[in-house]
Amino acid sequence: MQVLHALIIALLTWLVATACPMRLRWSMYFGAPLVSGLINGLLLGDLSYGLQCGATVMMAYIGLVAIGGSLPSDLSLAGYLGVYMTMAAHADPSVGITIAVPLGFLGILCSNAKMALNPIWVHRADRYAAEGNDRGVVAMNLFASQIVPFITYFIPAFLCVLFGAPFLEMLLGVVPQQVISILKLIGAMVPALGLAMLMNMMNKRSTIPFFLIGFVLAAYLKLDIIALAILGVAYGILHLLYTRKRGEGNV
Amino acid sequence: MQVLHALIIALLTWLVATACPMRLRWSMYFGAPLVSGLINGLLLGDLSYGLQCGATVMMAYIGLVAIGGSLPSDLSLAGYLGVYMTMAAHADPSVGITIAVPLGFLGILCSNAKMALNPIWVHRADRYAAEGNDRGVVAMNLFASQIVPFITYFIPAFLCVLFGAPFLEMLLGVVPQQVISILKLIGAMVPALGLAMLMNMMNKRSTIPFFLIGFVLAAYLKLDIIALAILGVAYGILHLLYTRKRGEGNV
Amino acid sequence: MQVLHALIIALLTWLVATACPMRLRWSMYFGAPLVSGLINGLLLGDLSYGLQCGATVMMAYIGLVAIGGSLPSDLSLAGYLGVYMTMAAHADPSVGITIAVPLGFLGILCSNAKMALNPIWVHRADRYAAEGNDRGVVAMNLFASQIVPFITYFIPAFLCVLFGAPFLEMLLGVVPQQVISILKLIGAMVPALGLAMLMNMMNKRSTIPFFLIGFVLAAYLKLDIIALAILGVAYGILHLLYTRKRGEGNV
Amino acid sequence: MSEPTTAVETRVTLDKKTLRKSWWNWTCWGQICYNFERMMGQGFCHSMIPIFKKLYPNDKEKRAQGMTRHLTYYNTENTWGCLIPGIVAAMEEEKANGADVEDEAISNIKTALMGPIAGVGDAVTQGIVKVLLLTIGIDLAMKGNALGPIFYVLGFSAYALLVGYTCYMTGYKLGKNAVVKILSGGLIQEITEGFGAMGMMVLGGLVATKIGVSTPLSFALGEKVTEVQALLDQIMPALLPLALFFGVYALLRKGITPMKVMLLIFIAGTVFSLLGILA
Amino acid sequence: MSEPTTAVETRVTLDKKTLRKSWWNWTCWGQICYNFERMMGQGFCHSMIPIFKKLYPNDKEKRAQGMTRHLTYYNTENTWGCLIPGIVAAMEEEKANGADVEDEAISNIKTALMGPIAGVGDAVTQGIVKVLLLTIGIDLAMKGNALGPIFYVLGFSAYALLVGYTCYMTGYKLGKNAVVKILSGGLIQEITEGFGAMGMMVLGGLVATKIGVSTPLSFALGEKVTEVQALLDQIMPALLPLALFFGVYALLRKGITPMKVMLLIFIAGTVFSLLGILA
Amino acid sequence: MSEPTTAVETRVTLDKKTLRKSWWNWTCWGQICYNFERMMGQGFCHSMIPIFKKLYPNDKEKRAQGMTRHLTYYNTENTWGCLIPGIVAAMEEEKANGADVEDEAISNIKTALMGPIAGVGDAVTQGIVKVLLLTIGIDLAMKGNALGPIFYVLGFSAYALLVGYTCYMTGYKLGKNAVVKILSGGLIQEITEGFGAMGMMVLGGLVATKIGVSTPLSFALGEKVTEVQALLDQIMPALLPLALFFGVYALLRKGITPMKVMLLIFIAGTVFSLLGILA
Ligand SMILES: OC[C@H]1O[C@H](O)[C@@H](O)[C@@H](O)[C@@H]1O
Ligand SMILES: OC[C@H]1O[C@H](O)[C@@H](O)[C@@H](O)[C@@H]1O
Ligand SMILES: OC[C@H]1O[C@H](O)[C@@H](O)[C@@H](O)[C@@H]1O
Repeated sequence: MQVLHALIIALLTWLVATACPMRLRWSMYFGAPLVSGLINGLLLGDLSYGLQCGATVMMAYIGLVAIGGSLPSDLSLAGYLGVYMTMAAHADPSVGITIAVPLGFLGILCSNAKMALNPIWVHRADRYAAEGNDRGVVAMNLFASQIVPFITYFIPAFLCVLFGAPFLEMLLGVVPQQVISILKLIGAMVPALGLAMLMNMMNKRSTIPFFLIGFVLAAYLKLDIIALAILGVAYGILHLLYTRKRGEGNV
Repeated sequence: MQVLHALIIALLTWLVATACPMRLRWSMYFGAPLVSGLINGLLLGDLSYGLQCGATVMMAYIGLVAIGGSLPSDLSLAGYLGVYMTMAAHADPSVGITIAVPLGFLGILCSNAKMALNPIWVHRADRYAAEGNDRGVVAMNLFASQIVPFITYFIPAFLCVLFGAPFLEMLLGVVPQQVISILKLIGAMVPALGLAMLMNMMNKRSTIPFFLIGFVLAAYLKLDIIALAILGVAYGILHLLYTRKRGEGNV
Repeated sequence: MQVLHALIIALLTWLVATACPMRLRWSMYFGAPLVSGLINGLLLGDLSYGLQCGATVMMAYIGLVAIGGSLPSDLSLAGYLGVYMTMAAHADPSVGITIAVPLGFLGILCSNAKMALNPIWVHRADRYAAEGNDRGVVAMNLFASQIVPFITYFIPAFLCVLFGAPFLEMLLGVVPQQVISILKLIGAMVPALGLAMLMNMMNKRSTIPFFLIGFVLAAYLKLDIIALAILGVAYGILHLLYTRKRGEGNV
Repeated sequence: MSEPTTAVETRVTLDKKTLRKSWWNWTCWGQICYNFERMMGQGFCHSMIPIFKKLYPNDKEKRAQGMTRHLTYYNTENTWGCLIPGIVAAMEEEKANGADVEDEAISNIKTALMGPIAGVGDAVTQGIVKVLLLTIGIDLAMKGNALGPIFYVLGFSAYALLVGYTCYMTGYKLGKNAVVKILSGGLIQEITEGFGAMGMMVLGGLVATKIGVSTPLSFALGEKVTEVQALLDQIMPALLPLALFFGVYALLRKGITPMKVMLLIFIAGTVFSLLGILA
Repeated sequence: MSEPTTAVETRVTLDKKTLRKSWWNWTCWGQICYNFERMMGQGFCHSMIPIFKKLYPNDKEKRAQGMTRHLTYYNTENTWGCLIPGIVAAMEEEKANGADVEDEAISNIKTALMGPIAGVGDAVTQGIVKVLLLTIGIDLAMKGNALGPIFYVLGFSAYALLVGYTCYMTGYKLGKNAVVKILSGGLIQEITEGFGAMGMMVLGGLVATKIGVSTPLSFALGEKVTEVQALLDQIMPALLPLALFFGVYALLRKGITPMKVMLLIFIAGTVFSLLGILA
Repeated sequence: MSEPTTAVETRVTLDKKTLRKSWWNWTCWGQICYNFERMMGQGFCHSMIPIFKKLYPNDKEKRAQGMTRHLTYYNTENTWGCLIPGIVAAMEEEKANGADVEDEAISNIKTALMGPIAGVGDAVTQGIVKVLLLTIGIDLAMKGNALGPIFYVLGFSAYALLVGYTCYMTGYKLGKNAVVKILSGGLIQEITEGFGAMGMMVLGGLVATKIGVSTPLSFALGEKVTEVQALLDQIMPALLPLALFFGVYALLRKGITPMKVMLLIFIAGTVFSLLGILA
């Protein structure tokens, strides 16, 4: 029974982190703790407790954004494994965050390992493509890509669930508090990379002023994303109108 | 004496609501409670009490706007009749609002009856115009247009003043509290029509972005109309400058 | 010894107010109380007390801007003489402001006397220039220009330090409180001249809208100068982009 | 132009008196027969009657055509809106004197200008001037000073008369000088763009503040009660007013008449109020 | 064009089924081999494979060229980003049918659009839709309602599928109709300008709020303790995040790979954390 | 151009030393004879003297003309303003070498640039750099650290010297390369538009915050006391400063000299202070 549970959680952690169809993955990923609360609640036979735990941990991540592939924290580990560990310890839902958050930071390592090693398969795919071997390309994309994540996500999650709190404590014990602080700082810094990559990709110099306007509106006047998006639509249309070539006539 | 008073108030209510010259009407309308305080104060021989009542009720309506012909509340009834009824009851000025406000909401019915029935005279005017009969057109505009408002404004106001609080109570008694709540909600919804008609009339697609900007500035940053008007002038000039045809040269 | 001290302070007051190289002058001027705290601290042998006094008075002037030659308050007198008088009286640093501020207002008179009388030398320079006499032009610029300031800055500062508090009191006694209030008001009004001169110099009508935008952002939304400068860069670039001639192509 | 002699003979010019009469009609009776179908259309026509009497003293047919031309849908702010009858007067004068001013051009001007000018005018007249004058008037009245209401009524009237008269006459001059420009579209284009931007900005602000709809709904599961309005506010302030506004706007765009929309609002208001969904 | 008869004979059109397969590949496997070197490049290539099979059923060489063409660096938001493979599919179709579509034009479109669409898409998908759905989901779950997570997962999936599918097909149509326009640069220009402005605006806001770096430094001289972070906040809110952002951006501009920048962040994070300079 | 051989013979180029001397004169003595009539005009002339000595070593007449040319009204921010004498130096060099640089062109450049650069420069130098350095300096001094004032003076001087020198030399290069462009108006136009927009924005902010005028008036009728300033604030924050600003601006526009305006301010300040109307 415990093995089955371990299998389910480990599979979810791994699949949602990297393997399952992108679209499903996204909802299951950005809402990982919430979903985990439901699933673990069902598996452990205490649905209401599960939902509580899941919702509570979820709140800490409601504003998380993954931009340009930069994760400030790994939600899959934090969600699926974190919420399970909380419930296994019969801890108060509010304690869930203290368990999930360090796991999320450790997850940054797993995610980056994948991002760093996957180019191996890309280079193979280059070769297959040159040969016109589309099956090879697909195989690299779908299967080879899962080797690293399986090791970094599935295995630890499986062992944690199987051997329970002692194993997790051992795992976290190996990792001193200082490392968690470091990973937390890295998690706070990492979005800068994603955002900078995005900026780098928007290579029109003429739109840089809007970056400054958005920054001031958010930093000084505390406008949120919805307000910025509305203003963005407005300014975007005007920008288009003002920079479009005269010849085409006015709207 | 009471008849005279009833006549004066009923006339004012009616004339200011629809009949008297537009320019005078506007000041007498938007400031109805204030003006009513003065007049009723003089008629009832307690000027200071009248001014108090008028000013107090006025404050509730200081931000009222009538846009695209949409009235959130009828100020003529609320002001001229409402303030009178308050004073007749020797009520505290602060009570005035509780009397005036439901009258204002009932007034929405009077105003809309006029708006709905007046097309009758417009169609007659069409006929007279086609015949080149300008007197006919003028007659429709000036006199025919007053038939409905006379019935909906003059008569109830006259009776209310003449028969006093009991009559008003009867009138309001006929109308259950629920109806007042409904009319209050309608009064809150109605400006949407006026504003939408205005938007519909400003048929340049190129200025829609400014709507969004204005909305965000008012809804999120709580800028008031004066600030928006200043920014509007600024953005308006820039918009003109940026969209004007090149050939004409820069300012 | 006291004479030496008087000489140093009076020289500083005068030189920083008008005579010494502009660049040095600027730092010594805008930071006058701070610098004065250091120098008087050293001269009077109580460095820490001096720094306290200087820093405390400085805080009152941290936002002072001198634009278009308009001084809301004369920092040289307020700083060099003001801080000295405070320390000579062994007063609490917080008292320093009450001594410095009226001196600063009186200084408006000294500064304006210079501004008003210097044209004498400019007209002489006109003549020398017409004759090709560059030494004459330089002499007017460097030396003649110092006659008035020497009288209005050096002499009173020297006497105040030499004869101490009684003299200052006499000086301020001659000037009734009312005059200080008047000068304070003038000091508050004078920046309007500098700003208006600036506006007058930026004589492009097409940029006036930005004035309105800046005003609303600062007056209503309390944005500070840094935020305005960032937005200014953004809007400035966009303005350039939108008004530049089409022919030159887009950025 | 090519035959100046004959042209001069027959040229009719609008004199100050006629213009004043036209303005006066507008400023007094422009909105007296206000209605859902044509709004101020009849009032506009009324203001043009003195113009036509002057331009076509002996031509009933032309007068009839003119009146019919101006009985169409029209609505704008009353004060600043005086600009429009002023411009139109000039155009009618040109037309009467043989210039090639098509009916469509005249109606285009009215349609193009009435919206933006209403936007700007409402903001200034109702949003600023009225509020300022009322603030002072209330302040005085509160202190028992009878000058409060008097000051307000006189002040507001003075504003309306002065601005209105000036706008009418300015409009007329503009129309006279620029009739060619106007016809070519340049000026209307500019005015509607500039005024339009300003009007729209203010309109956005009015939508955010002057539609007072909110929901009293709340739901409780267990002990915790959640106010739906609070949830909505978290998403966006003034979300319901914005939604209502765009709903009504969509109806108008679809060609539903204002009259019918008003009816719908009455029905919806009744239903939602009874169901306790809106307040 | 000059030889329509032969052209018609050999013309291959992408049918709905092929397009759906391509979209499906993208929407399922676009990010599965995500990596620092090419990001979603391999996924993009995967999504083009059905297209090439259809266009060049018997020409392995062309298929090989096509796949290689799309194994390049690519990254965008997944939902709204479906627009791009849609447009590219149309361009590949034209190319296969002999139109003069250079490899560069295709790659230009991808490069031009991926940035702005990511900016806009991230803002809408992660910043707005996700947050709204989560808010409701959490609210329900908190009250013990199992529909909370289910509602969230279904809602978000529905959003992603609907928007994604629509964008892909819209992109394809756009590409078909406007292929000439696109090639001439007009449309890309407009889309990147407009979307770019919006994306940049949101990006500025994200920099201000989503980079959570601050300094725990403080210094005490005498009794008074000064927090350095408070000093920085006085200068400008979010100063450190802005500085970090521009630092990283400068590195990328210099051509340092994202992989190396990530490494640098790990090193810098470790050092600054241990020294107690940042937190 | 047509006779290069002779031209080469007589060509005078400004060497680094001369440019440095000119910059130094400006940066030291530009504002020493500051006055209401010409502001920094005499200082500007002083900075040009080394240039003329170099360009016209033997032509007193030309030197006289040059000096007279630069004794006109001039005022700008001192640091970033170094750009202008740099540009002018390049133009004078061209003129001395026979290029067709009219006196007017030179004076136009000065007039066009001095305003916008003052706006931007004042914001950066006095609004940002000075405040930042002072904040740190005060902080240190408060704690008894003598480095506070020293740090401030050195820091600010370094800023002024570095930025000023760079701007002068950049201006010179710009002038050399772009003299044709500048003369044709394109570049000045652009710079003044861009800088102008930024400067105006900051100017608006300064008007709202740096003119400290308010009214102490209040009136009591009965028991309630109303502060007039509170009423004004309700209408608009910073209303009096704005009114004062536009009043002064109107006077300047009418051609009243700054000197006279200053006198008026003294008189008005005295009167309003005594009457208790302003404070
Ligand atoms: O920023 C664009 C895009 O980058 C990566 O692909 C991921 O982080 C996505 O979540 C994001 O939408
Ligand atoms: O909105 C324009 C205009 O519409 C109607 O005519 C009335 O409500 C006026 O008060 C308003 O100015
Ligand atoms: O405003 C430009 C400039 O004007 C004057 O020269 C002085 O007040 C300077 O401080 C200021 O930089």
